[in-house]
Amino acid sequence: MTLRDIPVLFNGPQTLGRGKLFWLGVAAVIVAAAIYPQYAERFAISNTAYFGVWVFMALGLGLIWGYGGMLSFGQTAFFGLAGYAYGVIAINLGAAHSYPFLALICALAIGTAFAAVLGYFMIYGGINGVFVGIVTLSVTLAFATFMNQTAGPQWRIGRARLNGYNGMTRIPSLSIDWLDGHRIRFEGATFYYLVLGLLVVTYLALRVLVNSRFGNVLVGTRENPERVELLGYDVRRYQLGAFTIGGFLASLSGALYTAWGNFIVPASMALPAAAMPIIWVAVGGREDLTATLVGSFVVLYVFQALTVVSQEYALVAIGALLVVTVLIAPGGYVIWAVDMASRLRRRAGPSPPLSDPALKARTQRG
Amino acid sequence: MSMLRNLAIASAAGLMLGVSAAAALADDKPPLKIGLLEDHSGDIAIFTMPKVHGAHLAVDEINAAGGILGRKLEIIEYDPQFDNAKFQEFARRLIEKDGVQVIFGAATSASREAIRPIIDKDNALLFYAQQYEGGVCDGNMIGTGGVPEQQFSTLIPYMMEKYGKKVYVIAADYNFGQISTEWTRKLVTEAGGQILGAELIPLGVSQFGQTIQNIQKAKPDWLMTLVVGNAQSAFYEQAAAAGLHIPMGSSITIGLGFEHKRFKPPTMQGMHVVMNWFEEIDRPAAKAFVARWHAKYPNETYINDMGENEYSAIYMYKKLAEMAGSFDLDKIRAQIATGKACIDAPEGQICIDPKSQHASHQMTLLSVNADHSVKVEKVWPRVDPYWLGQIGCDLTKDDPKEQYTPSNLPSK
Amino acid sequence: MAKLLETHGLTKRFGGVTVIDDLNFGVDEGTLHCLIGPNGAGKSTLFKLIVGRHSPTAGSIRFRGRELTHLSTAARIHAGISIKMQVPGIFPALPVAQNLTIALQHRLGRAETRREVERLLDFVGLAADATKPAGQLGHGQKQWLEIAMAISLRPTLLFLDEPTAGLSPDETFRTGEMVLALKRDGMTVLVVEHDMTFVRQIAESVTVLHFGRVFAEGTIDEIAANTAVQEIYLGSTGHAH
Amino acid sequence: MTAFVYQFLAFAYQVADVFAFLVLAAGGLAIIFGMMGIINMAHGEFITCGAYVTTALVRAGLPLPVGIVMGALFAGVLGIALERTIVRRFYNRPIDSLVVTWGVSLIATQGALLVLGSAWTSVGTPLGSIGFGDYSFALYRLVMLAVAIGVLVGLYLLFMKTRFGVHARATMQNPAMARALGVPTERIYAQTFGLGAALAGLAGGVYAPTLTLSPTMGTGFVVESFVTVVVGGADVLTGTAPASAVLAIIRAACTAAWGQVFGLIGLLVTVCIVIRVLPEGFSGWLMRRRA
Repeated sequence: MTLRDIPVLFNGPQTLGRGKLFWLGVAAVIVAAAIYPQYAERFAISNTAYFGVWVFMALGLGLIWGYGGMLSFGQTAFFGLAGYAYGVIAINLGAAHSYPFLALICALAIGTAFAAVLGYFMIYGGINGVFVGIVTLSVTLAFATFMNQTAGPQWRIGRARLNGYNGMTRIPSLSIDWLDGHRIRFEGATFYYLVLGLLVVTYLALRVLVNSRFGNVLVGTRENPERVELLGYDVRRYQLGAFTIGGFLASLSGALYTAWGNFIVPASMALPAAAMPIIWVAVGGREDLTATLVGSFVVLYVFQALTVVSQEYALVAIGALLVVTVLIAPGGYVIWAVDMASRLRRRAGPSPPLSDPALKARTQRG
Repeated sequence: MSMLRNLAIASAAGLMLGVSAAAALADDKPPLKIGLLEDHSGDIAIFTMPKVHGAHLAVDEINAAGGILGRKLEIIEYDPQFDNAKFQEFARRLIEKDGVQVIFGAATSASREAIRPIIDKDNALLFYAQQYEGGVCDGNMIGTGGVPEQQFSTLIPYMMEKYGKKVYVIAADYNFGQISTEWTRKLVTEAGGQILGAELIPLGVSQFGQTIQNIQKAKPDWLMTLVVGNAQSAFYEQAAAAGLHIPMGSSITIGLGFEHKRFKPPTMQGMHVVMNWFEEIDRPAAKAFVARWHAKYPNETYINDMGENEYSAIYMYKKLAEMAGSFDLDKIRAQIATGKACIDAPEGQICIDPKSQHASHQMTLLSVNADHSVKVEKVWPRVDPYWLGQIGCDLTKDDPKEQYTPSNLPSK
Repeated sequence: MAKLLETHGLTKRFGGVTVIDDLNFGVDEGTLHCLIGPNGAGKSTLFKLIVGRHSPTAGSIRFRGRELTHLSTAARIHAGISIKMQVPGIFPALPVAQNLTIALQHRLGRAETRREVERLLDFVGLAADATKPAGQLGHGQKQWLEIAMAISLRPTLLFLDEPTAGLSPDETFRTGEMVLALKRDGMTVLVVEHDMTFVRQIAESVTVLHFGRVFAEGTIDEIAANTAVQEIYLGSTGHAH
Repeated sequence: MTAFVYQFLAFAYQVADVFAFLVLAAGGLAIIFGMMGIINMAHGEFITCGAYVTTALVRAGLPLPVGIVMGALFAGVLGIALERTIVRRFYNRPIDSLVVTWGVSLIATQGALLVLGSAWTSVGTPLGSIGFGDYSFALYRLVMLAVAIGVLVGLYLLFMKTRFGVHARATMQNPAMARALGVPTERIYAQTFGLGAALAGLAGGVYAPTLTLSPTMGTGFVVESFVTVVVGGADVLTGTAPASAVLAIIRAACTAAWGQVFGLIGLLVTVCIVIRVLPEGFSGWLMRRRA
């Protein structure tokens, strides 16, 4: 491997956007995001970090659904499990030293392990298509139903009361003891930077992943699992891999959400919550990481803005937005917008760097 | 789409209009922003909309009379859509972006628990105008709804005396239902009664065939119903249709869910409820309040206790600020500590208990007749929220910011 | 000499229907063998049994003397079998070149993969369409792309299930040339085919399958002259090519 | 001995009650999913719609059965309108159809709250009750069971004995072939969607007297109906009916033994197990046995 090979790792047919212009844009966005807290008010910083927290789950679903072709309707099960795990462990260990950070790691391990087990049960059990959605939805609903009734004092793990429908509160924020004994508490702008850093790393890592051999086989599986198998790949292993990574990312969202709000409730695993990631990803664009990332972020922002502006009309407006988006931009509005832009530019001048036939195929398919 | 846009524009314009009207009224001082965080949509919106109306009615009246300490009030409100994450989102927004120091809001215990840490962290003030399971000992919260000692320790002895000692309980399977069941069990056994069965039902369940059979099998003297939400209230219809004629007691029907207005008579016959407010309360101040309300909101089916509690909460805030001569939380709490923070609410006089920061209430026991008219069986002129103080919560000395239950008492 | 592939007493029943019935059949190494038979003779089922999409009700399949029956599909592919299915099995949303990359990447490095993709695209005449989504190719081109994917594995034994279905006569001829070229390179090829013109173009030996059994075997001329075969297949179905 | 008989009767009644609920709740969803591959997230809103129309008509003075039929018809017409305007664009895109119908459901629920207001008085359950030993049962629940069985019989006749049924089954098995044979597949899709919506409306109408009316009431049916459709598989007749029966027994038994929570959890666990063992549901399994 030489230095010149590195761009190859991040670019490929599985991701839109390549070339200097695109990467300069990415760098500009990261720089802008990094200096944003210097200029924004406190609420805007924490609100942006809050949106960012959900994007991990969206990216995970994008990997499972957009790239792997399996619609998981139950990412919230991993979200919730990791959230509860973080809560239980952090409350038991206390906020001293780097304990909350340790709790985060354990929560991720628990959420991911559960995703791996559930994925194994489904994928090696021959469940596919829409039934993956139904099983995952059933799991998250059963989990939510169960947690709802844990209000009683007998539902206690160590010092942590599960506390039923009302959820667990007063969960310690994330913090870590640095080597020199300096204590970093991830709140406000610090939490923002943590989320930003993790998002950048996750985005780049997923780009490498989907453009790797693994990603090639995964999209092949989405397109034609039989063919992939006849090329000598064990399809199930790749699907399980994607499902587990998606579960890991949902767990990351869940644990970070819990650490941010010091709070987790069963409702975060119930039906409306479970539908949300699908909406973000479907509306933003599922077959491309950048589209999922940008799309989810914008959808989260727009939904909140609509709720603030239109109060009780918000849900009507959100519903209409979904219908319209799916009608005119079935592949997601980000991919649609990129395609429109490139079509306009093609009319105006030489062929643009972003447009390619594969993109067109994506926007035309459902 | 254009209709939607019009809707959006219209509502945005309405919002602006309200703001500018309020601004025009204010003379020299800027208006005081207060946050309102109640569900306008979602499963319980039909019960929480009266809270929104009550808050607006109170603010309109107060502004028309010159505001608080010479400042008009301006409501900043968001619709959290029955979603706890949105409650948090908007509580932060209200405090951090809109700069409010006092929030009126949250209906379910879950939404209250979701925003309480945020309120505490920013040292803001939450008025929780909600009948609930009780037990929150938090200096940043003032509770103006009924609590179990006010509702159960009045209702249960009455029912046991009148109907008998064998009780069956059905309750929503979450914190409110479970803690209320704990209370019922405690009070019934203390009075020498017997709980024949306590059935917990998941939220959202609407089919009660098996439950009705279980009750028939147990043959209780009366039934305590603590079912919650739209789906679960179908119990009453199904029980009546199955011919389960049994006296019932509850802390949340009629006054909160106005089931006597929503079901066809005689479904709710034999229901007994203790609450601090019913629209039917016969008292001049209450009658005048009901008339003012219906003049402003002619389509309101029923002014439930949530609506009246929210209305009173805003007046209580006015009283406290005026006593303190300031909107500062510490000064307000100093006034609460005097034990003299009382107002004449539509229901009667209410005072804030210094130890628990919950309101005392005049409690009324109603029973429902076959034609769904109601009958006042008994009135307790003043019941204090004594339980928290009794178990050791004293907010004048210490602020644990905890929620206690009969099975989770403060460690001494 | 042992056969490259042989079946012994192979049987497959679906419910009450016997599709493959005590079949004994073999393919010699280095030959180009055609399998023909009327609709419902069990040709596609046989393929699916061999690659492990179905498991047999009874009997065995041996490849290079090794029992296949209990291996996974992937393991059979690794053992040196490759297949092109009847319906073009491509990745429609992915670019043509990437279709082949997926096929090649598990045995080659990045640079070699790229070179091999180019070579294969040249071989099947799709070099100009490398960046097109495969779904936008013509029907014949899709068949060729899948053939390219199948041979990219460098199999010892290549199965082609109706490679000319739906192709024009010209495309059919070009397909025949490709198959002959593969055979010249030393690949053993087993073709299921309806089109007798195509069979005449390529085949050395032919097996006729009927009701899940071997009905006749021989060179194309012998089979063509076999009146019993004509009756069950050529004559009665009206496929007189 | 009589106590045992009463116990048994009581249990049978519970099973029948849950069975009726599942058949009525799931019928409309199953037809739309089975025939068209569309997951209709607005299913619950059609139920709500039927309930509101029925209640409004009964309060206007019409008899309940007329109100129920009108409620079903109204929901059916709305269903056809939705199919013609939006859903027809999504036949090859099941997941997008899920998103789009979810959007419609959001608009419908909140729109209903804004337009219809919050609290409606329900019309009350007719027919009174009947007693056995300690127990008494609402007679109307038996009417529900009769309606559920009537729906199954009606669907059987519709799909097996009518021209629409033949066309519909042909369209379901192979749309392209059906079109080539002159079946008006477009119209069949619209009618099927309308039928599914009308069945949902019927469920809403039948249950309206026993429930509290609210714009979100349809959501109370959704989980159970999805579960039934999944366990049943694509075909209403060979799937929904047996699935409802099996699930009714499981739920009634779990509820009787351990309470409502485990009734619900038992249902969800059953789904996971059934999908694992019978990936195509009961109907797929029956088909294969028949093949």
